Amino acid sequence: MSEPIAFDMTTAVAAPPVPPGAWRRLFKRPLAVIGLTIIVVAVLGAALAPWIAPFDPNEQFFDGLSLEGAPLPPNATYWLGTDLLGRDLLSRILYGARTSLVIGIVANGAALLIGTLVGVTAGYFKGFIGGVLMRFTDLMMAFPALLLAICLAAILSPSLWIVALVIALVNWVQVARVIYTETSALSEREFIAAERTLGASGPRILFRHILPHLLSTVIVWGTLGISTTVLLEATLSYLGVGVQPPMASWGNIIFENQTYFQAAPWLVFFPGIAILLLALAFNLVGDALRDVLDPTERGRD
Amino acid sequence: QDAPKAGGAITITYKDDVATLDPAIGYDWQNWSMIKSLFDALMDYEPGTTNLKPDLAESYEISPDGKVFTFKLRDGVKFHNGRAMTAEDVKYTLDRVTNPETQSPGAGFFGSIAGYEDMASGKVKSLSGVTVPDPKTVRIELSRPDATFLHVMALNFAHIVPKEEVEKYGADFGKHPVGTGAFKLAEWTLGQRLVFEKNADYWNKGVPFLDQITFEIGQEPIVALLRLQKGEVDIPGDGIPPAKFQEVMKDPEQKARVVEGGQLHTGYITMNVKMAPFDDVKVRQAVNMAINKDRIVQIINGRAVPANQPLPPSMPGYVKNLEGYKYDPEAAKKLLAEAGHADGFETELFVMNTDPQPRIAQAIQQDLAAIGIKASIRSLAQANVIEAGGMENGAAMIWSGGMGWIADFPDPSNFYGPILGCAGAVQGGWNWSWYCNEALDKRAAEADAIVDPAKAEERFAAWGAIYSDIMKDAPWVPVFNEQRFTMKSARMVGADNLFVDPVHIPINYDFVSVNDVQ
Amino acid sequence: MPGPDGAGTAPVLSVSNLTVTVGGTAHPRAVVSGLSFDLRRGETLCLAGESGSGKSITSLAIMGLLPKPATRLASGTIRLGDTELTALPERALRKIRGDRIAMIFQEPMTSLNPVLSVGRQLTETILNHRDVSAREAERMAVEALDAVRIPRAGERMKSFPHEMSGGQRQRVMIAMALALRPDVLIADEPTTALDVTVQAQVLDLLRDLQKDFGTAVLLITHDMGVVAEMGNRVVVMRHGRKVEEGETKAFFQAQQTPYAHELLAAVPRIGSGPGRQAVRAFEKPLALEVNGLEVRYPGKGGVLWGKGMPVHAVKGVSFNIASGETLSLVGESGCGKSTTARALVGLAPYSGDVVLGGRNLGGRDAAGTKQAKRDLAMVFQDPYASLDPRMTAGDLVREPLDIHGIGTKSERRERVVELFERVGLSPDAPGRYPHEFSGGQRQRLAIARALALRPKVIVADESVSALDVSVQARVLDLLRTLQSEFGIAYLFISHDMAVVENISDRVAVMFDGRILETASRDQLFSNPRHPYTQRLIEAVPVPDPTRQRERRTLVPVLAAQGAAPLVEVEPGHWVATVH
Amino acid sequence: MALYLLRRLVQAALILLGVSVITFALLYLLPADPVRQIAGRSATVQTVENIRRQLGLDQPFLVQYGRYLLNLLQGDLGRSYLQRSEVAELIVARLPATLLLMAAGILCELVIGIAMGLWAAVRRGTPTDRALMVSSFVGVSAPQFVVGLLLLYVFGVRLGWLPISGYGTAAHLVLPALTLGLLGAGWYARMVRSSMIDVLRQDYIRTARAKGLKGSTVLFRHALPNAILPIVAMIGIDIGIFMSGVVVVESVFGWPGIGQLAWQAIQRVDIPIIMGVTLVSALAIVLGNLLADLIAPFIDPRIKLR
Ligand SMILES: Nc1ncnc2c1ncn2[C@@H]1O[C@H](COP(=O)(O)OP(=O)(O)OP(=O)(O)O)[C@@H](O)[C@H]1O
Ligand SMILES: Nc1ncnc2c1ncn2[C@@H]1O[C@H](COP(=O)(O)OP(=O)(O)OP(=O)(O)O)[C@@H](O)[C@H]1O
Ligand SMILES: [Mg+2]
Ligand SMILES: [Mg+2]
Repeated sequence: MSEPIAFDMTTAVAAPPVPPGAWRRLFKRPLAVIGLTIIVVAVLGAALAPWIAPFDPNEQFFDGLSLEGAPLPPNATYWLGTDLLGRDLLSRILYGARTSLVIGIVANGAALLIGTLVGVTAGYFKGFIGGVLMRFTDLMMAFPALLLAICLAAILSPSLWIVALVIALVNWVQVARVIYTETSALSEREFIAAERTLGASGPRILFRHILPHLLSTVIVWGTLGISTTVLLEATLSYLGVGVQPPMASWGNIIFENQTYFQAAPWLVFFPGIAILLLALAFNLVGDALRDVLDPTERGRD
Repeated sequence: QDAPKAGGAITITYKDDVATLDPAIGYDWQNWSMIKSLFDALMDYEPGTTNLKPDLAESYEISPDGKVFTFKLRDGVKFHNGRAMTAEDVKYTLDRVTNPETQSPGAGFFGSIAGYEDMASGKVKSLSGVTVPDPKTVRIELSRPDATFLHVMALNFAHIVPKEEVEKYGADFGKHPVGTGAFKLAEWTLGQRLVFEKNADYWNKGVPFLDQITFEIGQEPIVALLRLQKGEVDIPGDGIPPAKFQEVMKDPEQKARVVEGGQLHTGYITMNVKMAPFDDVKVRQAVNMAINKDRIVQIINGRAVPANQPLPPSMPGYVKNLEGYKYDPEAAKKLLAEAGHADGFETELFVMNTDPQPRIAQAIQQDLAAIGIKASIRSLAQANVIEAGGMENGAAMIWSGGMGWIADFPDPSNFYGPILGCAGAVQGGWNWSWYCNEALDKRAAEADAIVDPAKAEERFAAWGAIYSDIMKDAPWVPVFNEQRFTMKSARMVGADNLFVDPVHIPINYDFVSVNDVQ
Repeated sequence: MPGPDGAGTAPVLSVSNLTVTVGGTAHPRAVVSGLSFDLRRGETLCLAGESGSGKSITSLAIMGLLPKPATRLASGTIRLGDTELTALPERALRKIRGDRIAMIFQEPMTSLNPVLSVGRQLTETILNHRDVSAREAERMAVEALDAVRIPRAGERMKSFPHEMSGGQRQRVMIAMALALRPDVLIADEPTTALDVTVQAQVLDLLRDLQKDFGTAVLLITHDMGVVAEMGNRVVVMRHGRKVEEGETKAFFQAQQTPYAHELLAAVPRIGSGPGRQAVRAFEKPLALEVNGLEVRYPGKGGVLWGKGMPVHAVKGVSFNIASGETLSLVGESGCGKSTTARALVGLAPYSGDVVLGGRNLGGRDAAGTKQAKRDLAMVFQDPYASLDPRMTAGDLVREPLDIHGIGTKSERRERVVELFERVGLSPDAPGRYPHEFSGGQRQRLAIARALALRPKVIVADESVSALDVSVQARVLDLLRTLQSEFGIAYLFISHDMAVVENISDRVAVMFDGRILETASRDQLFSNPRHPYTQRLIEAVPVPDPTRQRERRTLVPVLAAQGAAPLVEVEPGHWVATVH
Repeated sequence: MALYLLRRLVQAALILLGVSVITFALLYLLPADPVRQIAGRSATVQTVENIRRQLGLDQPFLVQYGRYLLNLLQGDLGRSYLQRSEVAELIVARLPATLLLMAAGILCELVIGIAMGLWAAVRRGTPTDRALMVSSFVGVSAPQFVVGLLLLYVFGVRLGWLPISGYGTAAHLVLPALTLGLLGAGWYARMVRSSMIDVLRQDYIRTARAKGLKGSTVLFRHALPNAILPIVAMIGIDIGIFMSGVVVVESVFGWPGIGQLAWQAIQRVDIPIIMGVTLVSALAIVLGNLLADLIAPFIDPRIKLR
């Protein structure tokens, strides 16, 4: 064979701009910044509640109820109105953020983590491990979560962390199911076969090659999970697991007052908005993150 | 008001399912009055009142020592299956309800009948105290004088059932009730609806007025109210939901259709006298003084009146001029300090988890906090609260709301035995304050031995004194007596007291009628 | 030679001043710049040029299917007859696509919908543009599959893409494009994945189409043989620009630019390869020994009940490769070449023995597995599908080193840079993702990956077929260099006889899951014994337009053969007995 | 294949067994005494003990469970403690309503969710996409009770188009199914959107477009089937959610489903009902998941059942 022909591709194609770090790119997206801001505000609101809340969240003000015992709509004293016991709603929402953030972020995050791990493992390692894991998932799914919650409530003394635990234990199952299905499809793809021929270990394939493809699903479940877990917490509290009155959480404010939503809409509306904003904020950040990490999105301005 | 017209059909809704219509078993508040319309007992109350009157019995006689009751049965009473009722049916009914195999929650009411003990222990299959001298006569012998016995004979559990039908359906009798009542069951679609049809053969001619009653179940009270407003429903069985109460009361048109009445109910806080620091009467008194009952009544939109004693005002024996403990946090604090709890203490307050109970508990919690008592709330399902209350060291304080005492029959004794007497202060009992005062137990027995109807006032006074003395020991904080608010459709007519009948809850089906029939 | 029917008439497709950029508006980089050409009725215009020169992008631009958001049509006009395509709304474009302009895409695996059966994908196009009954459409589809020589076309309608060989998928793509007899056919490397026999038929088919319907064909290929055989005119591209344009005959006789000259010079020709001495199996230790390899794919049936007949893809194949030796596996599309390769690397369950460096892989233990994988690398037939789309090229190439813990971090990085250089990828390539490369560039990426570990045996499945001749030459050189340096043994799967002749020591000819003939390269090419082999060699297109058109013998499909035993006809030359 | 099915069915039976053991054990440990619920507040201690003995609740756990299992194998779910009727009868009476609501609810979710998801994926990054995102989050974050009541108020009371509540005709089904659909659609919408975005940039979509197919054909025939796999898994999950009860929606619309039965039973420790409902819903869930697994290879032929 004669002289190789020159390969001066360098001259042909100018090197693309150095891809800036993922975080920097993230901060360049206005929607992501909005999302991050909301999250920071929520976290700060929860952390600084004792200093910024206008009132004690549990104090039942005499002038917080009308003479007939009706709660007050938003007014100059009680900015977001009062609840059925004459307590300041704004203060309760601020304090309630503490509970709800723990649930929405920690418990939901834990569920997401467990579910993803189980689903990915089961989906990839079919065979025995996969079978056992998925049947265990089926078992957990078939098992009435509410019952578990009630039993725990009655056996243990209720606390926020118990409810977080219960939610994590209950919610991972669904994530696992969905991730499992996607993983089983992914693991039939040719590039996974290629990885195997290279001798890549199972964990490597799982975490380096399959997980990144599941990112969008994980983000969807993670962000939607925030709303559902925060609301689930209220149900569990109602059954006696988790925070007990008068401690506030966004979920239980809604739950306590939902029958009054016509008479006192603010009692449902404001905590509802809080939950919505939190979930949306995480979704904005998640979507942006996914776009930033997704190579095919390069070039989208 | 015009004379009630016969005919027409009404619709009533309930949220919870109807468990059973077996009079020996049904003990829920929605099936309580349904059973009363399907079955009859020897005794009953005059509609809308608490006045006893003979019903299937034409007359009765009480022996001078108060231990033998002889009932003469009415003629022409037929079961829905067409068979005439006889004294044997009465005996069968009483044997059945006291037979442990029936698992009747009301068996205990018949404890004063001679031979009950042998029945309860399963030794015999028939009450020796109940005999049938002839087909029209039932003779019931008691082992001790019991002034409440006529009330007992008016209880659902004493409603007469036909033996052949019970045996035919066995355990499913509750789904196929056959009685002598004004209505008979026409349809029962599980989980959806029950339809009662007028019993044309009813012995009390002219009654009932309605041709048909439909009970729809599984209906949220708020939605039931909406349907009432739309004219689809005549009586929302669960009442006016708290969330809608003010809206209804502010609208004159709707308010006009609300009937208010008393209820044989008391809402109270129990303090477990076996658990420190509630073993100290001063602490209990202090708690009594700490609770702002007016505020609590305000929280539930004024649907109750503040209480100061166990008995509700409409109950005979209620002490009108009892002073009780006035709301006085300062005095309460002082009393606490005297008891050695100047800095207060920590405790738990159990409460059932349906609205508005947790809210009331929070109001109580705040009142307690004002005198230094830090009560943490345990809001649980009814069954769990009951379980905790029945354990000696299970629950320091319980707010009784939702599980509270609604009298089975309008007699003061009904508020004592299981919930304040020594008999209830046992493992698994209902005396959640574990208060046991032997002396009072004795006085209670004495009061109930006054069987002579002429001495009723004396007996009521005795009971009044008993409850006044209990309040000195303050095992409870009586908080309020709930008022009943029944809302009806515009077409429903009948005396107001039929709609807040103290015995038939929510309404007395047999005597109400509608005005839009020809 | 037949001149184009409509030569001299107005062009059906006319591209002028086309510029396509990538990298968004902020940092645009032209991958096609100022390109103009005309395509006339009944004409075949060949678009040639090195890998990555912008051929595929050009064709996508014509279809209005430039990948968004990465690429952008910056300027230029594309006219189909009187219609300006760049300005056309999507609705109108839709009517044109598939009907008046059809396209055959370069990567057949990823270009077919994995969840739809082949039949459905075919009939749908027909139904979309023609007012025919479903049955009629189906008949037309089967006809189209027959036309591209898919055996048992009727049954194959129910197959899913992953159940077909690379060449079969490519033929499905072609069938799809041809089914409606479009005015303009854009074919992006349509025959790269096809063995010469099928290639010849497909090219014939294109020619017929042109004759009968006056279809204009824009043929993108790097195969100068195909250009010589098919093209009326040639456009040579480089770095996104047109460097030369001319009549095919004239082009092959004299090139105007040095680049075109180099391009033609680099074309491997049968008989021109460097003389190589066959390495005899007994002279060097055996790197890989395969004995009685059989592979069956589970048949399709109702998902719930029963089983279809399993596909017996490989029916007892035996061969061996000494270290430092190159064995080429040739044979028509779908004969089981890829399946053999997949079985070797453990991706298809097989029976028989595969012995790698003295260890039987059939019963490998956990520790053996990893070593075996290090020693045996595979380059997949469809590079795009085999690269994780979420990893950068650099990470992809470095990954084998990471997996086996070879070298320090910086050593790995150096190795990666070196590999990129050796396969001829630009220095910015490591930071890019697979979808940002051209077909040929991806293939080089896959090769670099396989080379990273310096394995003892490399199974290369059609690894240079998508490369333009210049890069092909370079890669083949690289493979050879590495072979002499490290004694790597190659199992080289290819349909390109010229390349095979160029690189192999020995050649095995496969047909229908069996080996028909094995011999040293010289023996095989100079003295093919099996009639099938003879026809295979005859069918190779020659990069000389004058010589091409005479030699047109179709290879008939061989009747299915029983398991004929191989007989040694001369030392090292084994042939299946012909019945 | 048949073997796979057989294996999965055996596993399903084991799962049901597991569910029954765990549930039974939890109920056994639950600090609430069903006997006291039966006996009522006037019962004497003796009555309580009598009932306990009759129901065999004084026996050790294993004996109780063994007996339950034995009955179960004979198809006997026992009698409710409080309703005093056959649990099987109670469940069977409510099962049709639950299944109907489940089917309609899932259909609503799918239709609304997939439509929203597709639209958002196609209009990715536009205000439409964002609006759809917000709406799906509103759906997911909204309390069922409020949404149900609002719909009921608007369509039932104000407009009077649909019956306010009840069960029987198709008109009765609309509002509850719609409520569930609106609430659940958010999940589907987000999932569909995210998988569609992945799918829409695949080469085979380019092929489909090159064939000149209509946008909707490309979307529904080529893209959607590739994106639908996780959705199938979600339907399996939804079956679980629907079976274990959509109590709130059921009670708002007076829908005689299993949820209300279960909820009341849980509140009052009616063990036989709780066990029965749990087992029936477990069965549905297990079968639903099995079905999802069986369907997967139809949707993506590359998936093999193992
Ligand atoms: N999405 C993209 N983003 C960035 N660069 C791209 C993208 N797609 C293609 N390119 C670059 O554009 C150039 C032209 O690519 P094209 O696919 O047209 O090459 P080609 O001529 O078809 O080569 P081959 O023969 O290898 O297929 C290549 O350098 C490639 O790396
Ligand atoms: N997963 C599968 N299921 C069923 N049949 C399959 C599957 N994969 C391949 N086949 C069939 O097995 C046969 C051999 O395929 P293989 O991919 O080995 O061919 P090949 O020789 O590599 O052809 P090409 O040169 O076209 O790539 C073909 O007929 C193909 O249709
Ligand atoms: Mg290309
Ligand atoms: Mg192949």
